[in-house]
Amino acid sequence: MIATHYVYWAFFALMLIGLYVVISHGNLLKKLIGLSLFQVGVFLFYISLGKRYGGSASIISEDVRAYSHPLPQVLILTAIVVGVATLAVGLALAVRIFEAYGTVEEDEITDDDSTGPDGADSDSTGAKGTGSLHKTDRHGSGS
Amino acid sequence: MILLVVMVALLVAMILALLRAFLGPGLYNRILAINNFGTKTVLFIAVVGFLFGRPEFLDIGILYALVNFVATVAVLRLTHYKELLSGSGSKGGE
Amino acid sequence: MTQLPVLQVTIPLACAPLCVLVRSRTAAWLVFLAAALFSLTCAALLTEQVADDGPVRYRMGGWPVPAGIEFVVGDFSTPILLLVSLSAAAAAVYGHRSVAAEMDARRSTLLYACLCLTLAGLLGLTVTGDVFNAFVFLEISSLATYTLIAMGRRRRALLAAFRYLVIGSVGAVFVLIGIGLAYAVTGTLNMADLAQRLSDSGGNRAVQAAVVFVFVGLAIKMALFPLHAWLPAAYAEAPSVVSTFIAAASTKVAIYVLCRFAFTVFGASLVFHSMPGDRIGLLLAAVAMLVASAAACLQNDLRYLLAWSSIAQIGYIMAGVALATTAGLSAAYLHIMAHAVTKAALFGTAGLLLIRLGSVQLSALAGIGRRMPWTFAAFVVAGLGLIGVPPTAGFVSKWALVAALVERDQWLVLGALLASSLLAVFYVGRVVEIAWFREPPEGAEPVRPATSMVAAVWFLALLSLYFGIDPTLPDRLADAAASALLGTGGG
Amino acid sequence: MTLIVLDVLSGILLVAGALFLLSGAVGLLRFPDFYTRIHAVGVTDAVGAGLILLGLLLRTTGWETGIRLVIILFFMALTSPTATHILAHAARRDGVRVWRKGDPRR
Amino acid sequence: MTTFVLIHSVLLAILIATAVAITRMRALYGATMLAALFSLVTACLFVLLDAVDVAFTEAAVGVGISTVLLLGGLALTRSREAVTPRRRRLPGAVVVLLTGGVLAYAALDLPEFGSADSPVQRHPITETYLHESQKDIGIPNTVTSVLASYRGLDTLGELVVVFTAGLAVLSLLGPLARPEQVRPPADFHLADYRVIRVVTGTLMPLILLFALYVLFHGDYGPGGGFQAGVIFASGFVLYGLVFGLDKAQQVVPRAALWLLISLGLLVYVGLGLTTMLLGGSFLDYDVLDPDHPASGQHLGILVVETAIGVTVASVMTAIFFSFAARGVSR
Repeated sequence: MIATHYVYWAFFALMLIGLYVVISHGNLLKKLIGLSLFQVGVFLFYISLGKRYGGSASIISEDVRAYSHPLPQVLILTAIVVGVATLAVGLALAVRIFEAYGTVEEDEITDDDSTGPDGADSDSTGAKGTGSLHKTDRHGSGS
Repeated sequence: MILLVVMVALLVAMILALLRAFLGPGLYNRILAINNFGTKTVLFIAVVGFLFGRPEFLDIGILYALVNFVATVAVLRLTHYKELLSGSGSKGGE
Repeated sequence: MTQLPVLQVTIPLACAPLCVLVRSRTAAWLVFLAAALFSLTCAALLTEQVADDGPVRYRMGGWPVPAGIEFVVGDFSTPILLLVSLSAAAAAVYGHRSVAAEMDARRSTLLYACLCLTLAGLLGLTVTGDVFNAFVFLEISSLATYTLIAMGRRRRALLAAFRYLVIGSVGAVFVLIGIGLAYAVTGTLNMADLAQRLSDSGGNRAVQAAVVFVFVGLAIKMALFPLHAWLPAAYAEAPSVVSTFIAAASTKVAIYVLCRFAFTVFGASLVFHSMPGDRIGLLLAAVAMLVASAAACLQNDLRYLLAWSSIAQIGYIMAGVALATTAGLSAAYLHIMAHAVTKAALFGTAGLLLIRLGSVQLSALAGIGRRMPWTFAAFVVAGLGLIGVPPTAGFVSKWALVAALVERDQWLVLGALLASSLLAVFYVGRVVEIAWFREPPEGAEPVRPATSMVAAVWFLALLSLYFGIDPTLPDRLADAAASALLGTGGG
Repeated sequence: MTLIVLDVLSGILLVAGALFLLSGAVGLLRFPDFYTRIHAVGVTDAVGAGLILLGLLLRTTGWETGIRLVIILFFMALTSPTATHILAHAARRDGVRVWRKGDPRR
Repeated sequence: MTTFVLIHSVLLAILIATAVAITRMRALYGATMLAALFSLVTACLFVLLDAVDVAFTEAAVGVGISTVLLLGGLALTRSREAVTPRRRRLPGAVVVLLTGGVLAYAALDLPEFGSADSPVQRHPITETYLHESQKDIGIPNTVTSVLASYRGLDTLGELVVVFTAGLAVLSLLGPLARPEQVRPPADFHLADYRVIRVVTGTLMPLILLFALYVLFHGDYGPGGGFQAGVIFASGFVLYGLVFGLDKAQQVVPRAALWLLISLGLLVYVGLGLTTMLLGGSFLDYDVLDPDHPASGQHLGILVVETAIGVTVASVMTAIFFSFAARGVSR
């Protein structure tokens, strides 16, 4: 069991490590790093489904007898792209959150939100929000 | 057989570089370890191709040689710009 | 005509880059409106076609299935197509003035582009017949939704979007793991092919795990209790037009995908008989109804209140699905449609109030019913629909749900449903009381909201009334959908 | 005959390259500070990688593989010393201290 | 096979050790470095598992773009993580235990790794993809045929995801700062080093050339539009890093980026609609050349790959510029 499945166990361990970071760590950037670890575990799992002992990369050539399966590779190419897209959006959000709250620690942000003016009324932070809007507007109007 | 020996040497060298990356200390030692690991990766890809009889995928090796450089430049540039902005001249990021 | 399924998805998709290129707010809005109306037309034509000739299958690139990807439009997907397109169209009418009031021109074009992408993603998710392709569409709609939520006015919108991004991505990866496990056991990704190959693998533990992963992932996406944590802030902080649209469409599509996986991929016998899908589903549904309705009573912000009530409504729908009977599924479909229309109207009204008042804290709403009578009347009509008072669509669907629960002797769930409805009377009543029976602040003038926005809200509210008085159309759609899901599948 | 010579020659190059790499890696781990480590790695890596790639070059059959190896060799020769150079430079600018005899290892 | 298992196990051990180290490292620059290392190991594994195209992408994405983006994000936020409080650990541990339990349960019935008669290998589509594709499409790299033709819709979806990410970052971080608004370069400038200027100057054309090669060689070897796009973008990233943002933006003006981001996607969808007008179904490249379906497929795949390359390159460049400009304008 272990001998034939050691690969899967390793990938599962990887996914779980990533998942733990996503849930338990409070730093938003660390969460994103954890998310990538989680995803990479899944990617490797898929790729290992297509692997065949003695097989070779699925680029057809005359002197090769057996090929590994191309389909999981195609799926994972797509998934990698989705992963990096998510990472980019998450990072951009984290940067904006840092600008708005001055921190990227989830606990501190939550504290700030419950004690800050935002909880009661949107005015003060609304002004802040519009401030950044104006800034982007200035950049954007010329584009 | 010789290729296998080279492969084992590469893996050992990778593990040593990995330990350095874990131990640090500081950013620079880590960058150095990663840069070194990148070289090993290029060689790994080249050797694995020969080992399993399909050496024609060396394009990946070329790409790694390039990307490794871009990453190193990026690390130096972006970590600096942080220090310039915050004004704290920390010693190697730790 | 044969090309309809693909046009349904690709035209809204192609509209997104157009929105970016046109650079003017009005032009981008027109593009989005055109996309929504086009997809509504497509959906209507497809509904007719499916009702007449049975399921439509479309093979991408002409490749034979399962080597290629196919789109399948059956009775089970047409109600969702109609619903998504309709809410997009309503959001488009509503959005023009709402967006103009809430953000600058350049970001507006991006907002419309993202709305097009969300629309296309949700439609694609509905029609696809390939599990991995479903994952891709799921990610398109999710990523666009995160962006839309982050465009909200307050800084909390950023946090809400980030949380949703992290939780939603974990959910998507769970779905991906589930698909991977099923793929490992069958070697295929096509839904029909999967169903066929899985039919005799009831005892396979990898398949059972696949069911668990897909369902947990989708439960996150549809905010089923206790995986709902992302939803309240996400709906409440998003720009009004966005919450109007996604509150109507996005969780509903996730439930639809869950049904599709449960009934036409894994098979009802595996999910609801070999595995305790029915008991767990009913339990979570009952808890969701109670907890979320109670939480809604405690909210002081109208939009948070509505968002919590959405979580309770997901519980109603889930109860219908978990019964896995024709009556239950039919009730679930009815409630999907009824609640989508109702909740879109409510969020639309909340957006109108927000623009005029700058805040939708309940305390700020005092006397607003007298200052904005037309707007608030729509809120009351939709609110009655939320409670389930006749003659609204909400009543019809809840009645069907009650009947389905009684049929299977689920008295506890029925009790939860009634208790939750009582709580709904309380939280809707509280808003109405504040808005109509409290004195408006000194010197408050009557306010005139934008006509197009009120028109959109009233359209939705009247639709809810119409379906309450004459439920033939939704009944027909829901019955056909339920029997298609429970029948041979056809997926 | 030439085949055997090539084979032996490539074997020697590969083994020598592997030895260089190993010694560099040991240096990376064991040397006391950043500058000594970058010295160990910078020198051995370039030589080791070069030797291994040359060794592989002698084993190639098709020209396509050969040309790729040459390109890798070229890129490595270009980027690797540059990276080492700017790294050491940046470290010195940044005030990473040089290790003297008797200092604790870092 | 023993060789394979040996290398494979060592790499897996390295991978898991790295993952653990990443979770424990609170200095986020260090964690990012380790994440790059993690990605290098992953790529080695992909090569070992015969997924050369994936390794190619991982190289470009994991080591290149992800690292640069993470560093960009870190430069704009805080680089040290707070200690994870004890109360946060429990929920993670519970979820991990539950998930791990289900995964372990699943593993009991998973097919044997690497076996030639697992369901994946036995399914008839294996035959379709590996052999019939040679007749129908005629491209040696089956990954490219599956990607661009059999599952062309997935790839369209992938491109849409990239496009959405581009819109998201641009809407969040604002369109790119104008060159004249950029502050004068700070005292530390990599361009001050003559060596790096010269090397970058030499490398730039080679990188762009290599990107083109990857784009057009994707039919025969690993590579394709996405990888080419990312390589192209990393060329610009390198240029921007060394010579400064303003110079880089002179090379690639913002208006052009907006156009290119949308253009690739429009071309892809447009190709699909064209095939429909010509009487085929969506993305049925056969109809592009009715007499020789295989050459129609070639043409279609080429257009698709180019479209992907254009959008990906411009989105990635725009994302990088957004992050960098945010830092400079602050």
